Amino acid sequence: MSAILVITGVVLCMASGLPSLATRRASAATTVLIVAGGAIGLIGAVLGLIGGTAGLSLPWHIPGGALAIRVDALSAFFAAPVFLLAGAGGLYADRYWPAARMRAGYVRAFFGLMTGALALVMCAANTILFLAAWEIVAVSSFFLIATEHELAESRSAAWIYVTASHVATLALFAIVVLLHGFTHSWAFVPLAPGSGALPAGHALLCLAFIAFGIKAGLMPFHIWLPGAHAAAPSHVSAVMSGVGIKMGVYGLVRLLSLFDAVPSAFGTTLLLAGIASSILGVAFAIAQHDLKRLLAYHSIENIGIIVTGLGIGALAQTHGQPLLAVLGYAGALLHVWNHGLFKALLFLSAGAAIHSAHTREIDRMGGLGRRMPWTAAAFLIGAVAITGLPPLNGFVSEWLLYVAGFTSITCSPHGGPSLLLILVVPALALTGALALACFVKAFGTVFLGVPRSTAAADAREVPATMRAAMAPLILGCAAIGLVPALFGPLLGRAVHAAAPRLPMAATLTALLQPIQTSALIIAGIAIAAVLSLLALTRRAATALTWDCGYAAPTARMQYTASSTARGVVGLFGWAMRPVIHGPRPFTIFPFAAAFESHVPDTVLDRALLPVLRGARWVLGFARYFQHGRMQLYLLYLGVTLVALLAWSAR
Amino acid sequence: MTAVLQLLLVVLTAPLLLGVITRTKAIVAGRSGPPLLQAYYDLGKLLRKDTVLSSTTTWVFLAGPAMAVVVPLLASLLLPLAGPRAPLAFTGDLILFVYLFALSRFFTTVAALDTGSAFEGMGVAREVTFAALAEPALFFGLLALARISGSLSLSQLLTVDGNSWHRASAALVLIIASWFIVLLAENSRVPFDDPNTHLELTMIHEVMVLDHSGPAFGLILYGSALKLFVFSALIADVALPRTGNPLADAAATLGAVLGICVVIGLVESSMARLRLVRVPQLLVAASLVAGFAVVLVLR
Amino acid sequence: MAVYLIIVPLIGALAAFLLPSDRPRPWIVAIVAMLHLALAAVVIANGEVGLASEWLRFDALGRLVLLVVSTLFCICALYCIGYLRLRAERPNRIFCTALLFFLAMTSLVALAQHLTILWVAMEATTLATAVLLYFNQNQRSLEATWKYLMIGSVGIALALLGTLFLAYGARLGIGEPTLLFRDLVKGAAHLPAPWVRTAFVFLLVGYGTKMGLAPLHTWKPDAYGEAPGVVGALLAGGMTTCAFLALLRVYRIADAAGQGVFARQLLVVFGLLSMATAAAFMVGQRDFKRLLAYSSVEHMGILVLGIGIGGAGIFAALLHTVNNALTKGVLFLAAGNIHRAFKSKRLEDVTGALRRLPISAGLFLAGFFAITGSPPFGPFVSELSVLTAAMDAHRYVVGALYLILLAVIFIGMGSTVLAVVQGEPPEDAEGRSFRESAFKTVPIIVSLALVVMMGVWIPGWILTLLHAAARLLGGS
Amino acid sequence: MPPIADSILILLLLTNFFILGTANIRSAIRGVALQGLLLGVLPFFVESQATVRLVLLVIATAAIKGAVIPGLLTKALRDVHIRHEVEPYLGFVPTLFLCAAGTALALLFADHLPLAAADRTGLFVPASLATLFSGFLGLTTRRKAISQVTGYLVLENGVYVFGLLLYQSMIVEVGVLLDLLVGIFVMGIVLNHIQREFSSLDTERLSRLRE
Repeated sequence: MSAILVITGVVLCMASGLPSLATRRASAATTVLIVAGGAIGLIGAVLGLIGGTAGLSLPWHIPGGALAIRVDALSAFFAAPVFLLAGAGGLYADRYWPAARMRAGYVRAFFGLMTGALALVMCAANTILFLAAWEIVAVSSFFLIATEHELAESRSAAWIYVTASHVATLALFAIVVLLHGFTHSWAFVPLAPGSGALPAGHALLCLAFIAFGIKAGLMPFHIWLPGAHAAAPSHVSAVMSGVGIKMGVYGLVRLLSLFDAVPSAFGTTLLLAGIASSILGVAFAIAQHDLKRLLAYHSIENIGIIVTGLGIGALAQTHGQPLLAVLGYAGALLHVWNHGLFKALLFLSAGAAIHSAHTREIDRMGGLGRRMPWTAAAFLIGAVAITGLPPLNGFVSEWLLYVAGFTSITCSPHGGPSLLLILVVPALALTGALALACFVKAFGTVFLGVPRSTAAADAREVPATMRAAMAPLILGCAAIGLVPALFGPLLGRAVHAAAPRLPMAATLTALLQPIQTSALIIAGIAIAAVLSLLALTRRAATALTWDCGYAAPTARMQYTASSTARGVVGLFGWAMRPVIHGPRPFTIFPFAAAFESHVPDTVLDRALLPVLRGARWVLGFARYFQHGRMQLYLLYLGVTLVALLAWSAR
Repeated sequence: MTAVLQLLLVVLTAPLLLGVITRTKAIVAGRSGPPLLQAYYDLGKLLRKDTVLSSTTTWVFLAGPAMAVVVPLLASLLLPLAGPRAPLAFTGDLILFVYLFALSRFFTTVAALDTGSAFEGMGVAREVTFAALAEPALFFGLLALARISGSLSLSQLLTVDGNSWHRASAALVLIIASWFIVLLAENSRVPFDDPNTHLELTMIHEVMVLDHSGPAFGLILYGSALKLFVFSALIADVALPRTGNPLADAAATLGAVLGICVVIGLVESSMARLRLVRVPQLLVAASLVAGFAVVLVLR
Repeated sequence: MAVYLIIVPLIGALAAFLLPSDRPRPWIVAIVAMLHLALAAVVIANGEVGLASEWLRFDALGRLVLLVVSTLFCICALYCIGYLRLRAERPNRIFCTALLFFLAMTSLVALAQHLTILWVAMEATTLATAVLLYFNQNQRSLEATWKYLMIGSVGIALALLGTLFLAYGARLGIGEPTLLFRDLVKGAAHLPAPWVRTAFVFLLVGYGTKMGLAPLHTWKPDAYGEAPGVVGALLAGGMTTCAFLALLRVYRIADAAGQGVFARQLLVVFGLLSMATAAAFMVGQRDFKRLLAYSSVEHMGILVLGIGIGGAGIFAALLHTVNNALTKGVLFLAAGNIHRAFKSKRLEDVTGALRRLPISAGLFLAGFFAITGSPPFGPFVSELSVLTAAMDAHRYVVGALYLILLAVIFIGMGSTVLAVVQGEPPEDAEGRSFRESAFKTVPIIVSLALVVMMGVWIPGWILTLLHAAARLLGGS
Repeated sequence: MPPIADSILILLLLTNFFILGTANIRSAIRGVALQGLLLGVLPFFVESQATVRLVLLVIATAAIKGAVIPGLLTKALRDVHIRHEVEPYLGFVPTLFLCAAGTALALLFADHLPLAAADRTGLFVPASLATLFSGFLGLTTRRKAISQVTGYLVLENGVYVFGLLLYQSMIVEVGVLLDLLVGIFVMGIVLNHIQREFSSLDTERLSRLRE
């Protein structure tokens, strides 16, 4: 049953763009199709998560291929948010990218294709189908990023994305083929015990780290992510960032589930990479002044948190600490859902703000909260959630990881992996605090204060459908945050599917119960307090901002986002290397001076691109080979002939 | 029962702490100083006044003061102030404890930005940056305590009995030291900040409340008093041995908290505020001290 | 029946030559092409073996190549109608005649069971294509033609010597100097090793030159760069396929004669070398037609690499032969349209093709993703199969190099292709004159549809044909 | 195998040197023509009794290789009235040395190819390889397009020499000859066009297409 529903959802999503391609007037049909597809698929996924595993297989005339899908707890767990976001994004796009706008059909078609294929990736049981769906997602995302390919920025973003993603795909080719070498089957079959120790197993894990790391945007493979998410239309960014990069996580989890135990070096690598990209991701995020780039870097941070959880799980499993492993996997998987929800919410609300203020520059917005209160509220909820604050969902998953970190120090002998796992706690603490700084800055500068540009000044609230698209996401954030115990069993099933050899994780629900209680208390009291204070000051007089007695404050006097970020950027200068233009005024009566600073992506702009340019320069020498003189060409012929004759005469 | 006792203790005695500190400073400076209960008078006056709001603000502006009061109260319910077990104790509550304060920080800073004032923006920038440095210190301390007590609930974590003092006295001293620094930073005391002046450009926390007035401002003052109480109580719990009796424990806690306030007073009167660039260094030092405690207990 | 596959095009060529006016000629070509395709379909459908003679008969390999060439030619012929209407100022008598002659000769290659017939047919295709290359009749195309003619003739001469060596070996081993494919394979065990090895080297270099394996590929960029897109398609999809068939026949003999290991070593080396060379020249390529030429070099490399891996690799290589031919058709024809519309093939002048001619540029982009092995296109399957074969044969280093080179090639090719299709078109008025008429686009779309079919649902009978051909070569 | 055949083959080798050594294109063409005649008469001394096939083959070869093709070339040369210097990239002396080295290599390589009892003493294989090699030299070291064609002819002759070992399958030979004829014909046409377009046969002009 669930399999049929899921595949129906996939087909509906994939086909949803066709009406719009046919005629502009049919865009409503597209919206209906994709929302329906999302709903049906979501039901299917939830059924798959509650009920047992279901499968569906059709023949496929490709060597090794079979149109086989299998909806087990893990697939369902990953597919559910895909369908939810597909529906929400499709609804949002209906007004955000209206049929009258340029390339509307194009955007709708590729959006449907991407979301459908994405769900297919999560459910494919045949590795070649997995590979095909994977690549379809990659290519259609490329087209979506390149929607406005007249802009050089979009072009380069799309180009970097497609290159990185193709490298990942080729690594995935190797993974699939190696798996086939292990199991002599094109399905996801558990490997023989001890495969992790074999050389081929090592190769498999290294390739997995590269392929899935690139796709997930894990540091240092994140190079494609900020540009891509900034250039794509907002609802596309929401899906790409909310669930698209989870493809990599899914692949990683799926692969880990095939091993009985991975070398602890692999777990360590995951842990350290995760920690690095969570801290650096948020640090880079603070330094951005493009709202969507900022959110993109937060995706890197959250992927870091998720991968940290997986690292805990893998390490603990290898070293026989089931409780730790369960906590790690549970935290990671729950954060997959949470990040999907609040990051999509943030991108959609940010998209609405950009839609109304006609800019992505944070420092050109401001005061939108008074003009578009709903959007502001949505962004605020997303911000509280992503910062991991109680009583919303972000807190629950991070709490699980914290508990894992603390458990490792309380109940583990001297030495061992525990020493590494301890790092999780301070890392999460730093990440959380920085994320808070970042979103205080973002929310404050975009939605509070006074408008910094005329466009922001006459911004209007977005249409109802766009707001309606955010509602389910808000509900999700609130639900997981307030009644986490309800989701304990589902999470348990997913964890069991991810690590079949672990004892079934029944402890989760009991563990989450007190969180639920306190979350409800906090929410209740906090809301009551705020409301009563509002009631108290309903008839309060209003005046100018006092500002230490300065009578005529202007928008330009507000504290900018960049200056808010300056402190943290200074602390992380060793990694970020901010670029500062503009002279510093120095005389007593300083001349008019312009000051501008930005932070390039260290890995991409300072390491990778120079290397590539060098390689290209070297390859340039090969051109002398093709010199234009036919005599030389014939000489190559002769030389080849003589050489081969010599070889043959051996 | 203990819950009520605990709440009463916190709610009623919190403002007294401010009085104790000012009185200590006055005595050291050789003045008579304001009465001990001055804070109560101020609060009463502010609550009777009415509010003026900046025309740029939204509801977010008022969420700040509300949170500033709600959060310390909730946090206090996680601490075993009276009796062996806190009202809301559970496995892993220590994380909730820290994140509650993050919650209040989020809303107070956002509220400050709501005014669009340059000063308050500056205060926000500093607040969030320094908090990021203070939080690891808190967590390192908790890690070490978790290792010592073998539990993830503040109620067991903080009731340090004699033999663990015997076992890990050095670590515990380090933790207390580093947490005391965090306390000073979080409650905007000298040497990080100066609670007496609101007009200094080098303000951190205090500058964010410039635009609040009337009851809202009163709530902020009260909230900071509560916060001071909770942090002091946290340290006091580490230091104090426990008798099983709620009343006795409550009394002991109060005594210890007041003692800590005296120490704060002495610190404030003995040193000046640090230059802003030095503040991060001190906080990192606090984190390192706590981290060293972790290393000690892992050894 | 099968003999008509050669006779019909020859008659058509004659007709086209005698016809006085230019206008109807393209139609003759198209009609003959469709007739030829129909014939081929019939021949393949009822598994006809060909003439009574031993010299000309169809085996599975021949059928496969015939199918590929005939389909591709039909597509190109239909495209020609639109193309030659566009180039109405040029006389097309010689061009059309040569086209049909080319078709006849390629069919002969597919049919030939005698190495000399094979050789003569190959030489004939060389001459025919030389004429086709010179269609534009300017200095550049003349230079390209000259280089192609000389290099090709030298190569084919070496192939002839190799053939004679085989014959001599047969005379030593079997008794009479037969060049019949069947006899050679049957008596292969008796052929003296030195002669077989030497012969294989000469034939490899000879037919390798026609295929365009590095470092024998030097004529390719010039020829493909200067020829009309349709000729490029026929060369890259048709002639190279024929040359590959010739090479396969020779490989079969060498394998049967116990020189398989030696042969496969050479093939692997040539394959990787070709891919590497192509990669080196694709990175930063400023001319998108030369880019396609190097892409053709790369895929010839993949073909021989597959054979060199052996086992499942042979099936993969044959599958890739089909995919490569069809995809090259898409790429070259679409590139031809873009070239015509912008009157240039340099990146300096060609940008924003998607804006000016959406269909052709879209097809060009699709062709790019297809040829670099993205689903749902055919090459995805075949390129993955080649990798699988390499890994299953435990040739891990080969597999790794293969993947790395594919990555480099994707980067090199992508930067140029995207620069062509994306962005704003230049502001010159001329070039807007170009219209994407049905004849100029529909054939390409058909070809792309076939490529998709090969990637989504390979018809059963094609699979069986492929398997039969692979078994013929000692593969699986 | 009678010694005459061997001596003819030696003559062939000598013509290679002559063709590579001469500074005048016209005499180079003459050399090619001479080679064609030699190849034409060679079968008489290989085959014991003369059959019709043999005669036909001899006539065809001698006619095409010895008369027609050189005629075509001379005509082409006359049409494109150019100076008759060969203008090599590589000097004559080094070329000759290379040619000698090639011949030696050919002899060496031919040793490891087993021969049928009949041809045991034959110089066929080395002669053919050596001629092939000198053909290559002609192609790679000459500047003028037309002298490259002569180089190509020498190369073809090298192939043909070996072909004579298998004169039984004469149909092959004829096919080959015709093919060659057409090839040269096309080359002649192209030469003509080149002359018209570039008003020179200097291949330096023909190196515009490059990376």
